[in-house]
Amino acid sequence: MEDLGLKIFGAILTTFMAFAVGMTYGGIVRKLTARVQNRYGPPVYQNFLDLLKLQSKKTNIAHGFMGHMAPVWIIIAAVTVLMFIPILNGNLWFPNLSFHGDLIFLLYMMVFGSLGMALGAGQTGNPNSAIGVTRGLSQMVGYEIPFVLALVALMIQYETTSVQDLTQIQHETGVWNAFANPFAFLAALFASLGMFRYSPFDIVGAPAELASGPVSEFGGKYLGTMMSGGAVFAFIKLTLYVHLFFGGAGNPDNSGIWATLAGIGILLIKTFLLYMIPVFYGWINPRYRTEQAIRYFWGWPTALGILGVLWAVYIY
Amino acid sequence: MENDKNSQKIVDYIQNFSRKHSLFVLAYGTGCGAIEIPATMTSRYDAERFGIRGAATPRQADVLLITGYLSTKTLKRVIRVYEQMQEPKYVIGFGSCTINGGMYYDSYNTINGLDQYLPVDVYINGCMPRPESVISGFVKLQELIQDGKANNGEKYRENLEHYRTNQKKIIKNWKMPDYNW
Amino acid sequence: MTDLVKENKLLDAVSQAFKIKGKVIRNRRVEVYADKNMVSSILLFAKKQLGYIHMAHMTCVDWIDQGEFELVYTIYSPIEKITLFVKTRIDRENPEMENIDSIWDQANTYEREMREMFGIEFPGLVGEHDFILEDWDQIPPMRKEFDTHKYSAETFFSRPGREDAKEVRDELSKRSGTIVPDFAKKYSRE
Amino acid sequence: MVREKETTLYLGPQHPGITGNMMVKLKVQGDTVVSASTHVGYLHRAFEKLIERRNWIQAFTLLCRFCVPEPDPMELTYARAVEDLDNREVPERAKYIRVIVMELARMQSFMLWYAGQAGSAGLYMIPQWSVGDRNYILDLFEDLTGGRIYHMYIWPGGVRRDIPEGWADKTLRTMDYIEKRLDEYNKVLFDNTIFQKRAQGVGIVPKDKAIEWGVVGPVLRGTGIKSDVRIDEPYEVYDKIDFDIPTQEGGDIWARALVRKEEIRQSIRIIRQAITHMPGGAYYNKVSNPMKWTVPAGQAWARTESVRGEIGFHVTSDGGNKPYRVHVKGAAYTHGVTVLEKILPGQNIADVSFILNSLGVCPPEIER
Repeated sequence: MEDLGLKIFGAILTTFMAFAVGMTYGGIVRKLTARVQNRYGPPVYQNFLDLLKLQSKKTNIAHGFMGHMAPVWIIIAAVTVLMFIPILNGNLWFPNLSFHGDLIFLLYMMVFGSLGMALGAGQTGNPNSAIGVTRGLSQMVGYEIPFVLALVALMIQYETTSVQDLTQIQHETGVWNAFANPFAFLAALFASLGMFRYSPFDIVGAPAELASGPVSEFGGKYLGTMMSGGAVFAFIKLTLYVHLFFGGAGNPDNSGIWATLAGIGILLIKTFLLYMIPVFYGWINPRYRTEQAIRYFWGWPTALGILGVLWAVYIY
Repeated sequence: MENDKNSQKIVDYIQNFSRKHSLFVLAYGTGCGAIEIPATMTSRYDAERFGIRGAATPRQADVLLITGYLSTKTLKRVIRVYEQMQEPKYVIGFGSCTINGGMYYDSYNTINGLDQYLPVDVYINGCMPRPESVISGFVKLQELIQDGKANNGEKYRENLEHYRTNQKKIIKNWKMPDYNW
Repeated sequence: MTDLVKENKLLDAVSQAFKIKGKVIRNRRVEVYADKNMVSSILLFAKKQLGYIHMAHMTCVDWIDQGEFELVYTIYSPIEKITLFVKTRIDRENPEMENIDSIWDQANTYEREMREMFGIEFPGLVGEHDFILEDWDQIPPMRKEFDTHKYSAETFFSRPGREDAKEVRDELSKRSGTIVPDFAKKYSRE
Repeated sequence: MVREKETTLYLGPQHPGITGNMMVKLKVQGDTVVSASTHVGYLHRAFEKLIERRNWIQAFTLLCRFCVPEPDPMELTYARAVEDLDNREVPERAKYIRVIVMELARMQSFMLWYAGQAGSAGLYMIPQWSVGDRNYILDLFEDLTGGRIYHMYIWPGGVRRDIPEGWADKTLRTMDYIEKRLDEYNKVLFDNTIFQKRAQGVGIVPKDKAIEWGVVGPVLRGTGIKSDVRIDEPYEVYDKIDFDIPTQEGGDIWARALVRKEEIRQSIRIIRQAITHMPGGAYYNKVSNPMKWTVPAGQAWARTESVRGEIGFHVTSDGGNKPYRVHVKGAAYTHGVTVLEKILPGQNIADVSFILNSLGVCPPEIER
C-alpha cells in the first residue's frame, strides 16, 4: 500500500477541488445571469466572499440539536458521496473509493443532503420551512423516477452497476452513453433540471412564496455551511452525469502530471457545459406550482425513461 | 503569542473585507422610499456589483433599510425584525423622515427620530433619495465596516435599557420578548 | 351648459319617492340631503331601480362648530354616467349610523375606518376594531378636537434645533456671506 | 374525510412576496388557502389629518407621497377637485401637458407591474429589464419636473413649469425605444407556456360580483366590463384624443395581464397624439398669492383613471385658506381588502403573492 499517502492526498485534493469548482460555477452563473439581464453583476469570486462573510458572523442563532446538525449532515453527505464518484477514470491520483461504490449506493447517498435540510428545517418550527420541506420532498419524488429509470436502463444495457465499469466501457467502445442509449440520457437530463433547483423548479426555496423555504431560519455559519455543501453537491451531480453519459475524463493508462491536468481540464469543460443546460432553461422560465412540477416529471421524462429501459433490454 | 494583536488585526481585516463586499439587504419596504430599492438593485444602477444582494428573512440579512417614515405599528415589527438579525448588523436610515420626522413631523402615528429606537449607522437624506445616493449610502457603510466602526449591533445590546424605555413609551402592549437575561 | 335633462329627471325621481330635498350641482353631479334612517332605503332604491350600481366612495366630514358629522355616500351609474351624492347629518356626541353592508360588501371597509377614525358606531359591523391604528388609547384621531401636532410633540422625540433652525441659518450665512433672516417665523402656520 | 390540520401562515409585513407593507393572514390546509384576512395600517401617516393643518398649496406636496408606484394621478385629482370648487379655468396647453404626464406615469407604473407579476412568478429576467427601462421614463420626468418619482408638478390652475425645449422629441424617442422593448418582454413573458399555465384560471374575479365589490380599473376590464374614467367622464383633453379600452373575458390573472399588455400600447398612442397636437400659450392660470389663497366653501368630487383603477378625491372647503377635509379613495381600497379576502380562499399558497400583484394592490391607498 505504498501509495496510500498519495490516495489520502488525492482525496483531500478532490474535496477542495469540488468545493472550489462548485462555488466558482455559482459565481460564473451569477455573472452570466447579470450579463443577460443587461447589468454587470458581481465579480466571479463573489460566492467565496459571501461564504467568508457568513462564516464570520458573530452571533449564530440555532434552534435545538437538529438545527446544529443539519448543515453538518449536509456536508457529511456531500463529502461521502464525493468519495464514491470517479473524478478521472483509472487515474492514480484520484481513485478515492470509486471502485467500491456503485450506482444503487450512490442513489441512496444522494438523498442524504435533502434529508439533512428537511430535518433541520423541521426543527426550526418556521411554517415557511415546513412547507418548503414538503415541497422539496415531493419534487424529489418527481425527478427521482426518470433519473432512476435512466440509470436502470444503463445498468441493464451493460449488466454492471459500477460507475467505473460504465466509464471504462465508454472508453473502450469509444461510443458515449448519451448516443448509445439516447432515451435514457434525455430522461436523466430532464431529471437534472429538477436536481439543480433552478427557476422552473425552485419551488423549494421560492422567495416570493415561502421567504426562502427551508433555509429561512438558518443564518450566519449554518447558511454558509449549507451553501458550501450545496456547491459540492452540484459538482457531484455534474461529474456523475459526465461519467455516466459523456465518457468521463482523462485516459486511464498514463497518470502523468500533464495527463491528469488535461483530464481535469476536460472534466471542467464537460461539467460546465452540462451545468449551463438547467441554467439556460431557468433564465427564461417562471416557477411551476408544486403539483405542476411533479406532473411535469411524470409526463414526458418518465416516458423517455421507460423507452430507455425498453431500448436497453430489446434493441441493444 | 506576543504579536496576537497583529494576528488579530489581520483576522479583523479579512473579516471586515468579506463583510464589506457581501451585504445582504433585508427585503422589507418599511416606508415610501422602498420604490427606489428595486431601481437600485436592477439593471441600470445594479447594486449587485458591490455584492449587495436581497435576503428574504432577517436571519440571513445584514442590513436593515428603514426607507422613509416609520409608523408606530411598523416600528413594533421593525424592532422584532432587527432583534432577529444576526450581528454584525447595520441600519441605514433613508430620507429626512428618519432624521427628524421630515414632512410628517406633526403626524400622530410616525416617529420623529429613528436613532432613539434603533442604532443607525448611515443616514441618507433627501425626500426619497435617488438610487445614486442610495449606493453612495451603501459605499459609506462599506467604509465604516472596513474601518471596523460599524458595530452598532453591540451598542444596541449594551444599552438595551435606553432603547427599551424609548420604545416602550410608544408601543403600548409589548407582547414581545424582553431579552432581560 | 348642457341642459341638465338627465340630472333633473334623476333628482325628481329620488325626491318624489322619498319626499327629500336635493340639488343639481353641475352636469353629472346631483346631491340629495336625506335623514339618517332613510339613507339605506334611498341607496337600495337607487341601486335596484335607477341602476346606480357602483359605490364610488363614502366619507365623513366633521363639522365641529355645528356639532355634527356629515356622511356623504357617493354612488355612480355607469349607464347614465352621473354621480349621486346622498348626504346626511348625524349628531357628533354619540354618533351612530346603520351599516349598509347588505347593499354593498365593500362598505364594510369604509365603515370600519370611520368607526376607528371618527368613533361612529355601526351596530352589527363585522371586523375587528383595530383596522388602521394599533392599541390607540386617545380619542378617535380624525375628529377635529384631536390636535395631532401637540400629540406628536409630546410622544415622539423631536430633534432639538428645529424650532427656528438657527444653526442651519448660521451655516447658510457663513457659506453665502449674506445674513439669512429667520425665515421660519414668517411662514410658520401657527 | 379526516380534516387536515389547519395552520395559520402570516404573509407578514416583512415578506419578499408582499408588494409594499401589509399583512395577509392565511388559514392554510395543506397547500390551499382556507380563509384570508388583510391587516393594514403599517403605512398610516395620517396624511388626511396633516392636510387639515396645511394651506391649499402646501397640501399638494403631501399628496404625491400618497401612493408610491404612481404619484401623478393624486396630484391631478386634487388639482381638478380644487379647480371644480374654485371654478378656475386651466389653459389648453396645461391640459395637454397633464395628459402626457398622466400617461407617462401610467406607463412607468405598468412596467413596475411587469416586474411584480413576473418576479412573483419566479421569472427574474423581466423585473431586471422592465425596472431598468422604466428609468428612461423617470429621466423624462426628471427633465420635466426635477424629481424622479415625486414630481409635485400638476397643481391647481395648471402645471408648475413649461416643457423644456427638446423634451418633446426626447419623449418620442423614448416611446419608440420602449415600444421595441415591450415586444421582447411579451415574447419572454406571455409566450411562455409555464406562465400561461400558472396564470390561467387563477384568482378569478367573477363578472357578476365585480361591480358589487367595487372592482375598478384593469381588474374590472379583465372581467369583460368596459369601464374607464377617461371614457365615462372624460377629463382634461381625453375626449380630443382617440384611444380604445381593451377588455378581456375570464377575470383571471391571464385576462388582466392581457388587458395591461394592451393598455400600455394605448398609453404610447395617447402620448404621441398629445405631443403632436399640443397648442402653445400659457401653461398656468396664476393663483394670486398661494399662501393666502382661499377656496370658496363647498364640496367637490373628482375622479381620475390611475393604473390600478379609479382614484377619487372628496374635497370639502369651508372657505378658509386650509382644506377642511380631504378624503381619498384609491383603487386598492377595495381590491386589497374586500376583493382579496373573497377570492383567496381555495387558491394555492404559491399564488397568493401572484394574485396580489395582479390585483395591483398598493397598501398605502388603504390606510393613507
